[in-house]
Amino acid sequence: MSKGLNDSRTDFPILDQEVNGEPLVYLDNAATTQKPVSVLQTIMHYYEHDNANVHRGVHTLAERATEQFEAARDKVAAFINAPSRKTIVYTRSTTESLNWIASSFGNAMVNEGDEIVISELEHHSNVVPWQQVAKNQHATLKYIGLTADGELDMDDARKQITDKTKIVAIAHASNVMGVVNPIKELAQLAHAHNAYMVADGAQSTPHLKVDVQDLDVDFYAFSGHKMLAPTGIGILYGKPEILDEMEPTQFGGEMINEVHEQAADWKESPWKFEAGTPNISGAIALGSAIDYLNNLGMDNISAYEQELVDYTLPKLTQIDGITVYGPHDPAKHTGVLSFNLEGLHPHDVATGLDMDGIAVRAGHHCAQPLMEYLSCEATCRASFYFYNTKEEADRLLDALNEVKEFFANGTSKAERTV
Amino acid sequence: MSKGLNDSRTDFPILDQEVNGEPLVYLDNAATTQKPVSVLQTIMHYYEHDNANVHRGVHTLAERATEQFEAARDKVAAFINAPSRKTIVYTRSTTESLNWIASSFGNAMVNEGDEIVISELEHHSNVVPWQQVAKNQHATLKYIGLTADGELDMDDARKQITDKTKIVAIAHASNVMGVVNPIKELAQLAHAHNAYMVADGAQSTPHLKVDVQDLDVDFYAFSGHKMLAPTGIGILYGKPEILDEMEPTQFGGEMINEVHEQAADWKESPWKFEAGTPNISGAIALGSAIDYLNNLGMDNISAYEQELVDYTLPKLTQIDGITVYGPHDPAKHTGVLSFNLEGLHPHDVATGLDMDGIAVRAGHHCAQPLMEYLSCEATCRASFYFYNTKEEADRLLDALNEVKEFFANGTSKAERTV
Amino acid sequence: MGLAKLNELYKTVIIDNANYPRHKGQIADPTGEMQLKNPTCGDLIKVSVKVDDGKIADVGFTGSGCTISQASASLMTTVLMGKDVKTARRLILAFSKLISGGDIDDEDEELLGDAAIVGSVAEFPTRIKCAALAWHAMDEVLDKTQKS
Amino acid sequence: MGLAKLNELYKTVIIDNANYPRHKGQIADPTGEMQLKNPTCGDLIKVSVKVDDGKIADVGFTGSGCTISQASASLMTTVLMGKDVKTARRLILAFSKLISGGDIDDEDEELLGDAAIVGSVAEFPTRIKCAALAWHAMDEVLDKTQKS
Ligand SMILES: Cc1ncc(COP(=O)(O)O)c(C=O)c1O
Ligand SMILES: Cc1ncc(COP(=O)(O)O)c(C=O)c1O
Repeated sequence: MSKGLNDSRTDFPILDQEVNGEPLVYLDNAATTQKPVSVLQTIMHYYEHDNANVHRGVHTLAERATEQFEAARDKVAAFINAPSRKTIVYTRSTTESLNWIASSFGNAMVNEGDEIVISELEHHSNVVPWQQVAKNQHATLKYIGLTADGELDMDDARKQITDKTKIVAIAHASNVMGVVNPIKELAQLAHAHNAYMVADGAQSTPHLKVDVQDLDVDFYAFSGHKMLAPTGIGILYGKPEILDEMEPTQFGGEMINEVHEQAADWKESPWKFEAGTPNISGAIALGSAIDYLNNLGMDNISAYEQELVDYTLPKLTQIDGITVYGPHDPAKHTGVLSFNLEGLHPHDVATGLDMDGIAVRAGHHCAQPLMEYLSCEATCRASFYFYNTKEEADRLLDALNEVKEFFANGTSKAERTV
Repeated sequence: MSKGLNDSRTDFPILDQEVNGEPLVYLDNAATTQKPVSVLQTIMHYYEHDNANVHRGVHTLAERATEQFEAARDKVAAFINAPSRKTIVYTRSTTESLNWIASSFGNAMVNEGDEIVISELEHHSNVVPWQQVAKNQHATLKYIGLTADGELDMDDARKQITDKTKIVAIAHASNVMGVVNPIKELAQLAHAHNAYMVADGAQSTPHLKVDVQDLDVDFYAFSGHKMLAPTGIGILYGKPEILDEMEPTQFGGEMINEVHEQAADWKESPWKFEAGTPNISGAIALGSAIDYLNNLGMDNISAYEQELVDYTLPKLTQIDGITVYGPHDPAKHTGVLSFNLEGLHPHDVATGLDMDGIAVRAGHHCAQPLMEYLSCEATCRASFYFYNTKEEADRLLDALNEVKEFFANGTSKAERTV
Repeated sequence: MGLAKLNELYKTVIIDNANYPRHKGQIADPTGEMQLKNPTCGDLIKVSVKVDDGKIADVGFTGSGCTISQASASLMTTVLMGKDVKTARRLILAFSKLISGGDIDDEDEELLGDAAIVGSVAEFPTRIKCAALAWHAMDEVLDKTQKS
Repeated sequence: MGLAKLNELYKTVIIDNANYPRHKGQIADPTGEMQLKNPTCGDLIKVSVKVDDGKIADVGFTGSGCTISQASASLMTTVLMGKDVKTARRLILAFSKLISGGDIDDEDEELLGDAAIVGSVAEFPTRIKCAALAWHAMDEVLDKTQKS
């Protein structure tokens, strides 16, 4: 069996196991990715040699911890071509990054009658925080629609984004439809109307080269755990002059400059946003994950995943009775493949696949407005990363056919009002 | 050399190293503790066998991850004798827990003219969030003073807490003064005035048996990293009926029940508070840390630390020219020892100790109002955990005398307007 | 191959109940109703019950979802129809134990009848919630009925 | 023992400058002032400078803090007094390099004189910020002076 891009598969010990008596095929990478040995070793090394609280101590361990914590920030900055470490705020996750943007910057910028524009394919984490801002500020939340192919409808974008728009917030890549959205164009559109551009990079940063200065976004959010790093660490990038103006949403600990009994003021960005002890080992491990990704090369990762999609998508769409969501042109499709088999509930399909050792996700993928839009309640989703292989794609395709057969002949045309 | 409580020292590989050519003596446990092998192994095992996103998948790994994540919640609940897993919310840290309480519950409960009561010995994380609530709601933030000995002045508490008081928020144990505050009594006092009681358990939960039902607190907050768990995981306990009413502060991801284009509603507690992918490995590792602590026994830990204090405090106070903060009666003192040497800046002292392999903290310990109150700018702080030993206490005492001598004779009576 | 194990979950009775659900539909004059949803997957079950003189005189369900949730709802209505409320709640508890891999009384197992077959879901932990949905909803309805 | 290494940091010149700081106090008619604080430890330095015809005609500092921050401020004022602004900024840059463990020009090293001795702080990473405080403050003042 092939070993993924550059034999990288061997760096992921978890993949080498049997699940339900079959070799594991992990295709739930859009939910979270697995971690290479080098990242795990970074965590262990940190806790076995250098662990201390950051920014606080004058002793040697504290200095080592601080040094590594800030060096990781520099790696993140370089990875997305941010202008400096000062623009990189550590958060828990994409969700927290988007919430901080919405609840601080959003509530400050948006006034009564203003509009916030998102799209029909957003993840809940890029929907509900904006619903809250709209509710708080008596503003309007508008949705950009999709083309028949499942891509963002840029004609509609040009209609929805107007001089009333204060914020445009769009996923860089969709976690359901497998499309990459034209963030640079959207940012231009937003800026032409004096609106700010927020991009949700949860599904893009792990898979393609991101350049926040070229995209000219005002904010960019992503999660470590979807790009080889542990859970509990995420990133909020903001343009320096915007972060300087933005108020923190959490207070206390080392974010503070001076505290008196009745008042306090903050340090400068990004530290003013990081209240309390941060996820130090998570941040350092994210730095290590970025080293790993850089070593493979983001362009190579994109190209390799494209190969997997070129191979899989046409075969998948040929399965009788399948609906595959998003563009059918593999060139327009990322390694996120959502589908339904006619007459079968995605949960039953996923259980069938799980019995065959294949991990896919079934559900609404935290995108209920999109499910409403597509008039379906749930889908199956298989999502690739660079350690997946064509052999694994074949295992998925074969298993799907068998699951179909099982429910057709085994016993059933089992119900489902899906 | 002795090996700490039950030889536990050997479980902490990081302690077995030289710093600046001397065996490390880690006495910065109030900032963060070291991690035992069993906790590190839990993290590794999780990432090498079970890693997946929680609550979202129907595949085997997702089920394993979810199962462990929720089992850890049960361990936390049992550890502080909370009535059920539903009262245990995962956060990043004590700081985040306190911020969520203040910004959601606090802003909802406190109205114009109301009062919030904290104390002179609070950590910034239990000061600044309440300053924000007071500012937002045009309420008053009041401080309970300290006795000459550095204990909470309960006479003053009875004066400060009145029918105007809506919230009383106090550290269970101080991170500077080495005192344990009478939270149960304060809760009674608060409740007698229909106020709510918030306890900051960052410095108590790692060191003594906590029973939130016996204390009858409405909220309790603490951090994993100060009790053997990794950074990036903290706990917010709330009484069930209060959490049910309290609104989340972050939105999106799996905290949601239903999302439509213009509105959404939430799951039940505690899940409604946990927006986005949580720190899964951190939570599971916290469960493992609790196993470790239970195995030693919290009462044994308290007793052992008391022995260290009984041994060290009298010797420390005898050093010529030293000021030791907090009660001088060892029975009233926790393993947090703050002090200053006359004429020496704490930074210079800490550097001296660091050169001798001894890690202590120097600074304001995120307690600037307390520093103002004590009229000093900074202190040195040595803080014990159960893996520390009397031999290490001796090393500290010896080194302090040498540092004193160095600056006295070596060359100097080096300045310092401290 | 792995799929063979599927037969353990999707037994004939289950497939049959999913394809031809019993008591599906809204009943007349319900004394209690409850809709529950599994937010993760969108499975939705609404149960209605008519309690008369301490006995379940009529019961039905509506909703949509996977094979397991539909079959389990169908089997539940069959079991509970005609039972007195106390027995019904005992059986719900027994079912709940069964699907979490616990042991139950022989008597309860007999009363559960075909529904006990759903117990095999215990080996498919990712699907226990699907099996439990209708029973949870019914338990809440009956709890309210008893209290009022 | 470990403390022996302390001599490398707390050299006689440093202790001397901490005990008997040069140019400590507020100067008359400053053209620029800047207060900086190290929020972690509370070290506080305020520098004042009088620039006349492109030259530093007078310079002073006030504040409190540890031996290193006080000594470094004192040594800085001694070095910069009388220098033209361009040279001063070059020397600040050189000092900044030196304390981060970098190499600098022989000429700059000579001009820094005793202040170069603070360079040994490079081996004490936890104290680099203390050494840098006054110099950072001065750099910001001179930057403003040049721009205005
Ligand atoms: C497009 C998109 N946005 C946001 C998120 C939320 O990420 P996290 O759960 O790490 O906060 C996800 C992942 O589930 C996603 O796919
Ligand atoms: C009493 C007290 N409260 C709160 C905190 C904040 O904890 P964290 O930094 O983990 O949020 C600390 C620790 O620094 C503390 O000692």
